[in-house]
Amino acid sequence: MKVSNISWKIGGEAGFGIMSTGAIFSKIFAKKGYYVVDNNEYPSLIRGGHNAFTVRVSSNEVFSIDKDINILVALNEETIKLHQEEVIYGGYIIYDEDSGDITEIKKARKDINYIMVPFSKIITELGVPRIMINNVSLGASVALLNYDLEVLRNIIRDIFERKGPEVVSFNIKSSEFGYKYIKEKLKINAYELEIVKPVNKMLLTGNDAVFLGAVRSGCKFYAAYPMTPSTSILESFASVENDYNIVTKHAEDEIAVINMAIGASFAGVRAMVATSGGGFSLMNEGLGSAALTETPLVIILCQRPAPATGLPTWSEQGDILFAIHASHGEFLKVVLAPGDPEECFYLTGKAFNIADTYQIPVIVMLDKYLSENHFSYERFDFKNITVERGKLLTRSKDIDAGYKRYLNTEDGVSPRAVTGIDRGIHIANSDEHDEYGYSEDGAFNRKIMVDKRFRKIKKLMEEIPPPKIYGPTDAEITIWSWGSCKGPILEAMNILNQKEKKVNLIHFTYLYPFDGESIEGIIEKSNKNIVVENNKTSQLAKIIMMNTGYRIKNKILKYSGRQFLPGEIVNGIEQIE
Amino acid sequence: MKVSNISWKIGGEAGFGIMSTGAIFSKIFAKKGYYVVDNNEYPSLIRGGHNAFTVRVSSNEVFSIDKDINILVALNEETIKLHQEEVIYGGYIIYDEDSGDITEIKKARKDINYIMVPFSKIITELGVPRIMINNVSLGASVALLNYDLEVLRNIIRDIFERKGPEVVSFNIKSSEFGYKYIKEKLKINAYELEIVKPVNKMLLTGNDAVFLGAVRSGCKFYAAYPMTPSTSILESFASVENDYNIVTKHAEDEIAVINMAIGASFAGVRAMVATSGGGFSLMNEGLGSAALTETPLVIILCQRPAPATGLPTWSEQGDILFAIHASHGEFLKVVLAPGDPEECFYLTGKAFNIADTYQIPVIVMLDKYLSENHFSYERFDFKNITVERGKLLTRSKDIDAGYKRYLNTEDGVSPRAVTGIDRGIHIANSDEHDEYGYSEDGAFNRKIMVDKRFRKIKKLMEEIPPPKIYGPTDAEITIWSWGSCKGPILEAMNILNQKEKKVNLIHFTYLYPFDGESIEGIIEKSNKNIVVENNKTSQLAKIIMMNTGYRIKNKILKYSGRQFLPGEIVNGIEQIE
Amino acid sequence: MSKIKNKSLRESYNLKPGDFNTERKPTWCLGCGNYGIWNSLKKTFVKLRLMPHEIVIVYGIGCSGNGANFIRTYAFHSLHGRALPVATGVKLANHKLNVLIMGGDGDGVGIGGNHFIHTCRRNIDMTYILHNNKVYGLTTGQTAPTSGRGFKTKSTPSGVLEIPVNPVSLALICGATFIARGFSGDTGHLLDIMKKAIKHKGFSFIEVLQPCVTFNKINTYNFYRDRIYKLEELKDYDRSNLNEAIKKSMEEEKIPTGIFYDIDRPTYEDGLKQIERKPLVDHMIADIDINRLLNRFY
Amino acid sequence: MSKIKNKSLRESYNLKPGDFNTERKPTWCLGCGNYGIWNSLKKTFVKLRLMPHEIVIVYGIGCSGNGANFIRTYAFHSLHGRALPVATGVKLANHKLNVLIMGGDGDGVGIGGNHFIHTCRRNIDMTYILHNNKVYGLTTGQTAPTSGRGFKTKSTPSGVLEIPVNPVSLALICGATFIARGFSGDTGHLLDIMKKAIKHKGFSFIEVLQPCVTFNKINTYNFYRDRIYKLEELKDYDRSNLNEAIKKSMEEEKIPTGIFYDIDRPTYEDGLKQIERKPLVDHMIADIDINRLLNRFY
Ligand SMILES: Cc1ncc(C[n+]2csc(CCOP(=O)(O)OP(=O)(O)O)c2C)c(N)n1
Ligand SMILES: Cc1ncc(C[n+]2csc(CCOP(=O)(O)OP(=O)(O)O)c2C)c(N)n1
Ligand code: SF4
Ligand code: SF4
Ligand SMILES: [Mg+2]
Ligand SMILES: [Mg+2]
Repeated sequence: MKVSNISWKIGGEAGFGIMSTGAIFSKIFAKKGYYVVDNNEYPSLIRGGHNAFTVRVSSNEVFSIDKDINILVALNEETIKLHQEEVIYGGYIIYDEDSGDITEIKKARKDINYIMVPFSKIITELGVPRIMINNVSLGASVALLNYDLEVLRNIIRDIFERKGPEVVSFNIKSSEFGYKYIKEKLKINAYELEIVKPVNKMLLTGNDAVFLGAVRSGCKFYAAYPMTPSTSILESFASVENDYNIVTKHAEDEIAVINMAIGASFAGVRAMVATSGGGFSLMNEGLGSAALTETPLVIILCQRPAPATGLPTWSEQGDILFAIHASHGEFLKVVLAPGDPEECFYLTGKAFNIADTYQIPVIVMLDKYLSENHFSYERFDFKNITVERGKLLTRSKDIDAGYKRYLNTEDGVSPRAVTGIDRGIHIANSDEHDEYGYSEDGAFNRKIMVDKRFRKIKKLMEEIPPPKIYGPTDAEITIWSWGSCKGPILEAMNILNQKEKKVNLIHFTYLYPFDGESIEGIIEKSNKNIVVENNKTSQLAKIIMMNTGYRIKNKILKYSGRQFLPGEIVNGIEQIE
Repeated sequence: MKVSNISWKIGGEAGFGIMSTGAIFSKIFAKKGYYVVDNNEYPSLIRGGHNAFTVRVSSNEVFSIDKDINILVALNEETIKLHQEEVIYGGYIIYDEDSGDITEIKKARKDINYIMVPFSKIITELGVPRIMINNVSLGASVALLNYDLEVLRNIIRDIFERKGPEVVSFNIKSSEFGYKYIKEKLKINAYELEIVKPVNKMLLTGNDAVFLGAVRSGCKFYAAYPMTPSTSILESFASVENDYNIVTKHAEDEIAVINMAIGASFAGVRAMVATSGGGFSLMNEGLGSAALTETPLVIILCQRPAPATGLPTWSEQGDILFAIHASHGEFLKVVLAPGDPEECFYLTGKAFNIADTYQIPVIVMLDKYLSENHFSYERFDFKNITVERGKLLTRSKDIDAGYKRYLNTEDGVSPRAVTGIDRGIHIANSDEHDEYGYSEDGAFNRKIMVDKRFRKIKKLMEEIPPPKIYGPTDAEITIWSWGSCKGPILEAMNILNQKEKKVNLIHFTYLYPFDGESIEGIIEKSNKNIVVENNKTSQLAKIIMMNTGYRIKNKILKYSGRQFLPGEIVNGIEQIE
Repeated sequence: MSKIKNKSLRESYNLKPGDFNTERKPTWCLGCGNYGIWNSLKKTFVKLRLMPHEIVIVYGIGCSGNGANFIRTYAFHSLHGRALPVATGVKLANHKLNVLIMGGDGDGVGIGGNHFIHTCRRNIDMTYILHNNKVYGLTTGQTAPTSGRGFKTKSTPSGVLEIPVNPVSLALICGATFIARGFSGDTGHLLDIMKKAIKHKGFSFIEVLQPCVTFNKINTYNFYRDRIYKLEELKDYDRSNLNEAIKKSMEEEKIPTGIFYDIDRPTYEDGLKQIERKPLVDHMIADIDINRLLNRFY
Repeated sequence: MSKIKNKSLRESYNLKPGDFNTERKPTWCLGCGNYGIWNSLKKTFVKLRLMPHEIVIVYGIGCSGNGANFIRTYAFHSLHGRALPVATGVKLANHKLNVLIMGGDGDGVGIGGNHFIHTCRRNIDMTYILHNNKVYGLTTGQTAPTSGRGFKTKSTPSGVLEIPVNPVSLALICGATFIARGFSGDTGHLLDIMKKAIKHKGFSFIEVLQPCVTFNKINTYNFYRDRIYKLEELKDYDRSNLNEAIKKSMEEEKIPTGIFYDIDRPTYEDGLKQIERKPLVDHMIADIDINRLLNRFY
C-alpha cells in the first residue's frame, strides 16, 4: 500500500537500547529526504520500567507525532499490552513468541497483523549478542516498508565504524537477517512510502538546535549541572570545547553555574547556562544579580513536570509564570519560548543579542518534548544569526576619563567596559548603586536607577514581534498557544482543515515582555478563542488576561506529563463546539 | 500649645544609638496610653552613614508616621541639612553648636525655633560617656513637650537595671540635665499633648507580632539565616527557646533552613521560617518540595528593595508576583499580606491553620517598614488564635492497615501520619507518586494526583475572606492596596476626609488564591479606582487584572526604597483628579 | 513514640530482612552496588531489633535515592542534595526516632556539600550512608566530585581536571564523630559497620564504595577487590586519633575500609534544654499561654 | 589585556597604595580588622607593581564585602556566599587577569561552603582572602560557622552548640595549593603572605584573623596577640607536607600564622586547551562557521 505517512513505534524494557534503535530508524528516512519527527518515552530509572520510541515519517511536512501507529515493534509482551490500541486498523505488530504468550491479548484486535519474528532464536543462531535484537527488528521494519536496506547498512556502518569491523559486521548481519526474514520467508509487504526529493536531512532536537545557535552566537562559556531534560546541551558543549574554544563547566551545583556564567559575562564573553525547573529555582537569586549588575546572561530552561523532582523524564509547560516573575524584586527580563528546533536555533541567537544589547537576562524555555525529540530539516541558514553586542567597550581609547558604568542614558543602556582595560575600571554591584557602581541607598538615586533600568523596555518592545499567526486570518476558531505545542496544533489544524473547519493559531514565542495591544484586535475579532497548553492552570491564558483583560474561557489543557497528540486537540475542539 | 498629635525625629551618624534612643521616646508615650507609630531609617553599614528615627505620638488612633515633624533632634549638622525641610512651620530643632556651624543653613527656615543645647559640653561637665548625649536629648525633648520626666526615668531604670546602679544613675542624670536645661534655663514650652486614657500600651513591630503569633500557634521549630529585615524574628525565637520549648536553628544557609523546617513538619511539629527576598529566592526549590510532599509549612517573607542584594535596610513591596508564582511547576499555595502588627499576629495564626488543614505552604509577606517599626496596642487577645491541625494522625489506632498517605479524597486532603507511629509508615516523595507515596510516572496517576492536590482549593476558597473595605461604601474614589500600605492610606483618608473628599480603601491581606468575583462588583461600581503600591510595576493591579480582567489605570506608586507617607498619597490622589 | 536504639533486648522481635521490603522491586541495574547496601541495611535493622516505624530514612535524588521506594520505613525522598537538612529537622522534631540519610556522592558532596560540612559540625545523632559510585548514575554518566582526575565522562570528555573530594577526609575535618568506609561488595563487613554506626551516639558517616556497573568502568568491583584492606587488620590503629585517621583516609594505592574514627562528643541534642524532657512533637500546643511574652512588649 | 603577574620589572611603575583608593571612604567601625587587610592589600599591589585595571576583585556580602566600594580595581560585588563562582567565571573568561576574592567567614564557609570545597579542588589561579571575624558583622552579630563552641550571640543566646569550621584545615583537605593564615593586626606579615599568595600559581587561600570590635568581644586583638605565633619561626616546618600542615592548622592554644602549605599542581587553566593560545575573551565571534557542527546531525 502506497502511503504518504507512517508511524512506527518500538517498545521494550528500559536499558535495552530502545532509544538508539529508534534514532537509527529516524535517520534511515531523514537521509533520503523524508520528513521525520520522533519521540522517546523513558522512566527516571536506569533499568526496569518501560521505554518506547515513536517515529513518524512522511513525504509531506510533518510537525508532530500522532497517536496512530502503523507498525509496532514489541520487544516484550508489555509493549503489546501498553500500545496495541494505538495500532491503526489493519496495522502491524512485530513480536517474538518467545517473549511471552500473546494469544489472549491478540483477541482484542482481530484487525491487526501480528508478525512473529523469532528474535531470540535468530540471535542465538547468528551467535551475536542479545542487544542485536534491535537490529533484527530494524531490518524487519525496513522490509515491511519495502524500503532500501542499503540505507540502513550505511548508517550502521557509520555508527559502529569506530568499534571495529567485527562489530559493524554483526550489526549488519543481524539487520539483514531481519530484512530477509520478512522479505523472503514471510513475504510481507506492508506499506510503501511515496517518493520524495532525495535530500539528506539533518535530524536534531530542540536542545541540539539551542546548542548550535549558541555556538554560532559566539557563546564562549557554558556552565551547567546535569538535569533532565537539559543535560544533552552540556554534553554537546563538552564535546566541542576544544574545536570551538568554549569553556564548558560542569559545576558543583546550579548556584555555582549561574554565578560562574555571570562572572564570565562580566569579564566580556558571551555566557549561557541551561537547566530544568529545580535548577532554575536554585538560580533565582543569581538571576537577580545579573539584573542588578546589568550583566547579560542567557538561561535555557528545559521544563519538566513539577513541582520538586516531579516527573524527571516527562514533559510539561508548567513554568512560564514562574519564569516571568522569577527572582525577588522588579526588573526587566525577556522570556522566549521556541516552538520547534528551528525556532530554538534562531531564538537562541536572538537571546544573546537581546542580552547583550539591553544588558539583561534572557530566558529561553523548552520542555522535555522539544528538548529531546528529533525533527528533520534540510539545513539551518546560520548566517541569519548575527552577533550584536550592543554598547560593549573593549578598548580603552573608547572610554572617557570618569567612566560611569551605570550612566543614566536616555535609552537606559549604559556603555559596558569589559574587565582588564585601562579606563573602564568599575564596580558591578549587587547592591543598589550610583552611576559609578558605588553602593548608594539614597531615595533619589534609587528611583533614578530603577527608572533607568526599566527604560530599556521602550526600545526592546520595538524589537519584539507580535505572535505568529498560522492558518487563515478569517478562521472560525482561534487557538492561542506557545512553545512546543505548536507542532501538535499545526497537525490538528490539518486534520480540522480536512473536515473543512477553519482554524488558526496565534503562537507566542516571545512571552515577556508581553505586548497586550498587539493582540487585542485579534482576540476581539475572533468568534471563538481557545487556549491550548500543556499544563493545569492555563498560564498563557492568565498572561493574556493580565495584559489585555481578556478572559479566554475555552481551554484545552493536558497535564499528565505527556505532550499533546494532534488527535487530542481535534477532540478538544470538537467538544468545545 | 495643646496638640493631639506630634512628630519627633532624631538623626545622627549610624552606630551612635539613634535607634535605641528613638525606641525609648516611643515607649515614654505608649506607657501612658498614647497612640504611637515609629520608623527607623538606617543604612546597610555598621558605622558611618546617616540614621534617623521618627516617632509620631497621638491622643487619637494613628496609623502611620507622616512627613511633618514638630521637633527635630539633630545630633549632627547633616541631620539639619537632610531633615530641616520636614519641620513644620514654627517647629523646633534641637542642636548643639559644637557639632557644626549652622548659621547658613538656618537662613532657609526663619520660621523654625532653633534650640541650642550644648550636648558636648554637658556630657563633659557631667563626666559621662559620649553616648549619653542621647539621654540629654531625650530629657530636653520631654521638657519641650511639657511631659512627665518620671516616665522617662522609669524606662531608663528598667532598661539599664541589669547593667548596675552606676549606669542607671548616669543615664538618668543626663536626661535630667537635658530636661532642666530646657525647663529652667531656656524656659521653653513648645507643645503639650492632649490627655488620653492612661493605659499601658505595648509597642511592637510586625516581626514581633509574627513571632508572638507563631509561639501562640505552637510553632516548635523555627529555622532561619539572618537577613534584614527578617532577622529580629530569629533573635526573638532564640530568646525564648527554652521558655517555650522551641528549637531555633540558625542554619548554614536558607536552603538548609527550608529543608530543615520541612523535615520537622514531616515529623509532626509546626515549623516556620523567615527570610527576605534573597533567601526566599534560594528557598524556591524547597517550597516545591513542601508542596509535592504535602508538608505544611509557614514562610515569612520580609521584603526589601531588590533585585539581588538591593537596598538591604529599606522598604518595598516588590515580591508579590514572585511569591505567588514561586517555584517551578504548578501547585496550590497561600499568600497573605498583613497590613499592621495586629494583622501580623492573627494572620500568622491563620497561616499555621491553613498550612496544616490543607497541607500546603503558606507565605506571609511583610516589608521592612512593617517588620521593623513599632506600633502601639493595648493588648492582643491571643485566645482568638486557635490551633487547627486538620487531618493529622498521631495515634496508630486511628489508622487502618494499608494506609495511603496520599489517599485520593474528595476534598483533596489526605490524612497525614506523623513519623514514628506503627501503622502510618509511608514515603513523603518529591517525585510524583501514587497514593502510597511510591514514585510513579504514569500519565493516569499524574493527572489524578495533580487534580487531587488542586482540589483543595474548593474548601480553601470558602475560608478566604474578601478584601476589607475601610471608609464609606459610597466613596467617590476607591483605593486598592495591600499589606503595609494600609497605615499611610488610612491616614491619607483622614486628611482627605477633612477636605470633604469621600475615599475608601479596599485592602487585601489575602492575596492568593485570589477571588476575582468577590471584587468585580466593587470595581465596576466605583467612579474612580486607584491602586496604591510600594513598587514600580503595580503588581496588585496586575493581579487584579489577571483575575478579573479589570484594568485599574490610576496608580500611585513609590519605589524609592521608602514606604509611603500619607501626604504623598493625598497629593497623588489630588493629581489624578 | 519511643526510640528503642540500643535496646538490643526487645522481647519477641521476629522481623526478618524481608520485612523491610516494600511492595516495589528495586530498579537498579543488575550488579549495581546499591543492592549490597540495601541488603546490609535491612539486615542491620534486624540485628539491631529495630521496627520499621521507628526508623526514618531521608533520601537524596539519584539512583541511590530511588531506594526510597524499596525499603519499608518512614521515608522522605527529598530534593537532590538536601537530605541532610531534612533529616536534621526530623531528628530535632522527634529525637526518639532513628534517623538515617542515604544519598549519592553527587548529592552529598556535589550539590549538597555545604550541608555535609555543617551537619558534621553539628554532631546530631543520625547516620549518613553515602553511596559513592564516583559518577552521576541517574543522569546517565557525568562526572561526580569524587571522580578521579582524568576520568572521562559525558560532561568531561577530555578528563576531569579537579582532584576528587575524599568524603572520609572531609567528614574527619568537619567534625563527624563516627566515620567509616565500607564496600558494597563486602556486605558482611558493611553490616558490621552499619550496626556500629547506628548505635553510635552522634553523627555517624559511612562512605560506601559502590560500583556503578553501567557508567563507571574504572571503579569496578575488581578495582576495589584489588585495593581494599580493613583497618581492623591493623594492630595498633587508634580510632580516636584524628590525625592518624586523616592520614589513613588519604591513602590511595591501598584503600582502607572499616572504622577510621569513633569518638564521643556531646551531641547537638544534648545541648538543647528544650527537648530534655520530651521530643518537641510530644508537646501540647492547643492553648499556649503567651501572657508572659506579651508583657515583654510594654 | 595582559596579565603582568610575576613581571616584577615593569618599567616606570609609580603607583602608591593611595592610588588604590576609590573616592569612597571606608565605613567600617573604628578599629575594625578590615582596615588592616585593606591597607596590606593596597601595599601588596604596589609591591607587585600591579595596575588597578589588571586586577579583578570579587566580593561577597558582609562588612568585608562592603570593601568593594573602597578599593580601586575592577570589582564585582556579588551575592552573599557566591563570590567564588563569580571569580571562577571571570578567570576562565580572561585568565590574563589577576583575580582575587574577598569575603567574610559567614559568606565563605557558611552559606558559601560548597563553593569553597569545589574551588579548592579546582586549583584555579586566584587568591581568596577570607576575613574571619568569627561572627556575622553586617547583620549585627549572629553566630558564624567559625564562632567558637559556646559563643553567645543574638541567634545563639545559650551558646553555639557546633564545633567551628576551621577554614585552613578545610582548604587543606579540599586541595588548595597555597594556604596561609594572617592577622589583620600584623599588616607587615600579612602583606608578605599576600604577596606570595598572589604570586603563587594556583588557588591560594588566606584566612585573615580579623577582629570585629563591635560584635565579637572574645576574638579581640589582644586575644590573638596573646596566642599567635609565626610558622616561619619554626626551623623545620615543611610547607609541602600536607599531613603536617593539617596537624598545625588544628592547633588551638597557640595559633599558628604564616604559610601552612605551598605546592605546585597543574592549575585548572593548564588543563584547558581552549585557552592555551589566548583568553576566551579575545576570540572573534562575529561570524563563527558552524558547518562542521551542522554536519554532525546528518
Ligand atoms: C537541583 C537539581 N539538579 C539536578 C538534578 C538532576 N539529578 C538527579 S540525580 C543527579 C545526580 C545523581 O548522582 P549522584 O548523586 O551521585 O547519585 P547516583 O545516581 O550516582 O546514585 C542529578 C544531577 C536534580 N534532581 N535536582
Ligand atoms: C542569601 C542571603 N542571605 C542572607 C543575607 C544577609 N547577610 C548579609 S551579610 C551576612 C553575613 C555577614 O557575615 P560575614 O559573611 O561573616 O561577613 P562580615 O559582615 O562578618 O564581614 C548576611 C547573613 C544576604 N545578603 N543574602
Ligand atoms: S546506573 Fe549505576 S548506580 Fe545507577 S542503578 Fe545502574 S549501576 Fe547502579
Ligand atoms: S561590625 Fe565588626 S566587622 Fe563590621 S565594620 Fe564593625 S568591627 Fe568591622
Ligand atoms: Mg553517584
Ligand atoms: Mg564575619
